[in-house]
Amino acid sequence: MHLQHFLLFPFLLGLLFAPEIANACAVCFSSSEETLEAFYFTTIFLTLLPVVMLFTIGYWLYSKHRKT
Amino acid sequence: MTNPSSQSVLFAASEVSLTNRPKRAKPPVSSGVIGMLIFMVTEAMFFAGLISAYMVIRSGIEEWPPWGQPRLPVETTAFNTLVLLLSGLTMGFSRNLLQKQKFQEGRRLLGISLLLGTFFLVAQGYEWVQLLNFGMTVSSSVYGGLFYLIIGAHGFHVVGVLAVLIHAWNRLGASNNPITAEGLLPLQLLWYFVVCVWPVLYVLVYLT
Amino acid sequence: MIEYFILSASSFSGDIDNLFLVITLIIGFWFILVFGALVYFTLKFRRKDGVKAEYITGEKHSETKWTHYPHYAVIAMDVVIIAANIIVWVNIKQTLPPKDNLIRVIGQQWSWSFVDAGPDGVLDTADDITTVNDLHVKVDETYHFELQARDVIHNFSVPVFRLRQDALPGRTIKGWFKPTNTGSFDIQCAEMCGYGHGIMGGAITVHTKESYDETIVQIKNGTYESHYQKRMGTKTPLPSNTSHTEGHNSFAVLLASIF
Amino acid sequence: MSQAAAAVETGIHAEHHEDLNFLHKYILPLDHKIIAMQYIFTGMIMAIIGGYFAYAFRMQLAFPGELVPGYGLVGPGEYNMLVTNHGTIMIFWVAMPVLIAGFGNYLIPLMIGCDDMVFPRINRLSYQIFLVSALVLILSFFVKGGGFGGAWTAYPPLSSVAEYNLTDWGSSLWVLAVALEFISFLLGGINFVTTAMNARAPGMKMMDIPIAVWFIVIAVILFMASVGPLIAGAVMLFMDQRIGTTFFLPSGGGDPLLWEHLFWFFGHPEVYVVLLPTLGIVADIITVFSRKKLFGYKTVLYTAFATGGLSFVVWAHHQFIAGIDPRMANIFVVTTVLISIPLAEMMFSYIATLYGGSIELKTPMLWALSFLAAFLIGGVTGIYLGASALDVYFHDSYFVLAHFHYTFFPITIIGMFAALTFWFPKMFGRMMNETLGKIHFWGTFIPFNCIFLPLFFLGLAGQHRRIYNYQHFPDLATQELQNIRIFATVSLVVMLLFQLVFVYNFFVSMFKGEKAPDNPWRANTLEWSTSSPPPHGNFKKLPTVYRGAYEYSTPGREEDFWPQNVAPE
Repeated sequence: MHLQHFLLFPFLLGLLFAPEIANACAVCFSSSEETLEAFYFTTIFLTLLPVVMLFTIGYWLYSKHRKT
Repeated sequence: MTNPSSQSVLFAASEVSLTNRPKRAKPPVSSGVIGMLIFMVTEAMFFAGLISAYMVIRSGIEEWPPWGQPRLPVETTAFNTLVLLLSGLTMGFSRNLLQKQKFQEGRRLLGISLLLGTFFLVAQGYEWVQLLNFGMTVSSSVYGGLFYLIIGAHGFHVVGVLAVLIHAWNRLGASNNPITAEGLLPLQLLWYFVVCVWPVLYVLVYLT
Repeated sequence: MIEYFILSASSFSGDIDNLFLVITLIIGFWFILVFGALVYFTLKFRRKDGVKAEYITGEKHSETKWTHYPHYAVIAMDVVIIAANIIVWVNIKQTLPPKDNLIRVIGQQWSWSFVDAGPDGVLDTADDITTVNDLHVKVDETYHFELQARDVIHNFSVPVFRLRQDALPGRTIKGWFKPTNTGSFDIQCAEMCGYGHGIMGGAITVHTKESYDETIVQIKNGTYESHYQKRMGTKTPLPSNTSHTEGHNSFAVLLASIF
Repeated sequence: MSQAAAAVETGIHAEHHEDLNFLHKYILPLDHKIIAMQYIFTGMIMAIIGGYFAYAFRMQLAFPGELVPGYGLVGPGEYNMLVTNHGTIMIFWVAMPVLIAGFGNYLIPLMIGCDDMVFPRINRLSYQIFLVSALVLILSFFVKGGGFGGAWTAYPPLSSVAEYNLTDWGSSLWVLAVALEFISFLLGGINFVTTAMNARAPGMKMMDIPIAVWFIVIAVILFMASVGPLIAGAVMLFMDQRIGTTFFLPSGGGDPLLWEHLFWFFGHPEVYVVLLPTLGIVADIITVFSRKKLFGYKTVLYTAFATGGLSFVVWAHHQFIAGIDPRMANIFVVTTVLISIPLAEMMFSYIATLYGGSIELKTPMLWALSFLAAFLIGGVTGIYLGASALDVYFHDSYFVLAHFHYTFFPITIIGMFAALTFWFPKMFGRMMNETLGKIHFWGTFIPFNCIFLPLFFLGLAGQHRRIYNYQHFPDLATQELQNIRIFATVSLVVMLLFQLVFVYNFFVSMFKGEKAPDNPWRANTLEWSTSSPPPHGNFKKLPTVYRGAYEYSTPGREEDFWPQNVAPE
């Protein structure tokens, strides 16, 4: 797994920020900057929320089970 | 390997009296709580979906609230928010008392928090009536639609949880087969959820 | 590999075909390996009387390597695929080469409208040329398009260009293409858009400079014959059922007659 | 649900193992096995409807404009309605109820050794809501304007505005049916998770749970965590349709992209929701019939966790060309391609399980192996579509269609047949006919490949989906491509005809088959330790578990299996 993180990370960084124009982008040009940000935010929010919740509950149950 | 109990074709007909019920160790977390937790994940995602919808639609509109639409009553709802939070608090105290076997006091405190919840509901309903009088309806603008959708979804949860809790409140005092503190916990969890979601919605819909 | 099935006629279609080839080689290797192992094990380890199966837990280190080494190999191949893909993707969707011409593509239920900005390169001026279901472009020139939809979501799709892009109502989406082969090709709507989704076609004709000018003159003086109609006429298409109006023999009627 | 939750804590549900009349036994049951049968039979009836729809529109594609025998004329609107509802039915009313609700209900209590689900009343309610949702969906075909025809993804504004979709009530009932169906599975899902957590037989540790139970539980958790946004979206869509809001209508300030986000946030995990149960069932079947311990139990389990976790972060790959930010698409390419890693490792484990085994090719094993083979094709072609640049060409083409049929057909149909043939003796106390089972297997598997392999080539040739007649696209209206379409359709008809063999085998075996012993396959898991079929309450004496579920061919033992509940000497 370490190898893979090591290789992918620069990739991600480079691709996220390097290209100046994103042309086939519905949310970039014909609507406001705020819409773009809202889409970014909600995407990240919806993506991470269940993972965080399930991990928390899973860890809590696991620790409860270990105690008994 | 023969099987005496399978007389019926479709499903076994013989009924076995389970005198030897499972002697399992008591699970560390009760089934009700686990079930409620997983249900609350779904509920949280439901509200996350509504919040996302609100943010995306909101970001696409320059003037908020749109022209000709009333502003929302921030102050009265702030008071209402406090009432709801208080009811969450009394709910917590009532659980403490119930766990210490003080059923009468616990039941009374639970009743108080239910009254506070009902007050919240009635106040919200009054606010809706006023907003409707000002001409803000579901279809008057996407602003009205979002308001009634999100606040209505929360109100719907409040109604549902209140109804179940009132039933449980009755059962607490019942002479036969009364509900226990452990049995009440999942319902209380759902109430905490409803209480905790409200400030988020309040900040989102009323303040920003 | 795609080019054996359909012409490759734009500047980036070759990239997509090559990407397809790269991925095919990589996953073809895995597919043959894994499928071969599946078939071989199934045939080799058939049940024989008196022979007991081996007891392998798959949890010792000497055994887990049999899944771990392929696993690392998969990761390495994945990195290759991701890298190759992103190079092509950035070229197609994230960069915008300088334009020679500008067009506007509008999808509506159930036809395409095309507005060519004309010589001045500005839309909504007097020299715009508007056509319906017929797009005329010049070969080897870069076209920028502004994609719009009037009512529902459509998808502007030109298979020979390897180009597909959703058109969203209320928004304008920019993109580009550069035709490299002359000829007349299909335009499709590749997103479900309602009752007439199946008839929402069009024709894109890639011209040489001369025939383009000729066509524009024809469009302007009204003697123009739609290439889309012509294409539909010359090919011997499948038997049609558009002449029938909707369902006098429909499902609901059929079932209603049963009950 | 909360009342029943409270009831369990107070011990109310202890008294339900009595003699019951027909109504309470089969119509309003609390027994998880009967509820499972209800789900499975309802799912199979819906599968017949879905298959009938597929037959109708495939015939239209092969012979456009001609009357389809047994259906009539397929017009453009009806074609849309058929493809839309074929997709909806097959995913929501066949794959979900049969694999998760049906086999989940049947297997979880039996495999973990308890007498019933933790919340039997919720379980019953869940099926009842499911039945209502199925009826609402069927009703939507018969209202004015016909059934909904805006594709199973239901992108607005097409799905939200009656003037655009021309099926006013059809689309509303469709949304309503889908939402009801979700609520039904929510209730069922609560049961599955709590039962597996809290009702395991004494001695059964986490790592002794059969993979099938684990995977169904993981699938349910995925479902529960992803369905919320879509329920929110469905409510909004319904409001748009019926009370005039404009959440998804750009002219009213709404945003059609929003629905795509909410829908695909659920839509992609949904793929893994239906995939995981079948993978679990297949794991159990291949270990039994190769008499081998599952290769790397923990590895398989962890890869399932990884798949589940990753499935939340790949959903935007359905929208690569839908107008999301192309820079964001790159991130989703990475996550999408990464999800191949745990699945590949799981596949390696399954195939390694076969190594050194003593493989008996009984019908369930044939289904399980064919699942692995077919799903392999579906899996590797998914890599193409995870690559955004290729999605530019393949989006909404027959390549996509062939790909997801190569995943969903093995998952749903092959997985269903594998599970049915494997657990049939336990369910009905009779054995199925082996010869007929094999005829049915080959008569399904070969035509299945003949249907969908050619569609990959149609996709490569640029054919796009949901078109009732390709005459408007001259590049696609050639005789060569038409021959491929005809070939696929003929294969479909052949496959559907072979299903009659199954129906015959199923019902004849159910009533007249050879009596099944308790443990006909000599398997280890707990459900085989009780009688066939199990009585109400499942076990006469509650089992105690001493070991994991996959102790086959353990060295130093006479027999090549070692049931979980047999005490060590």
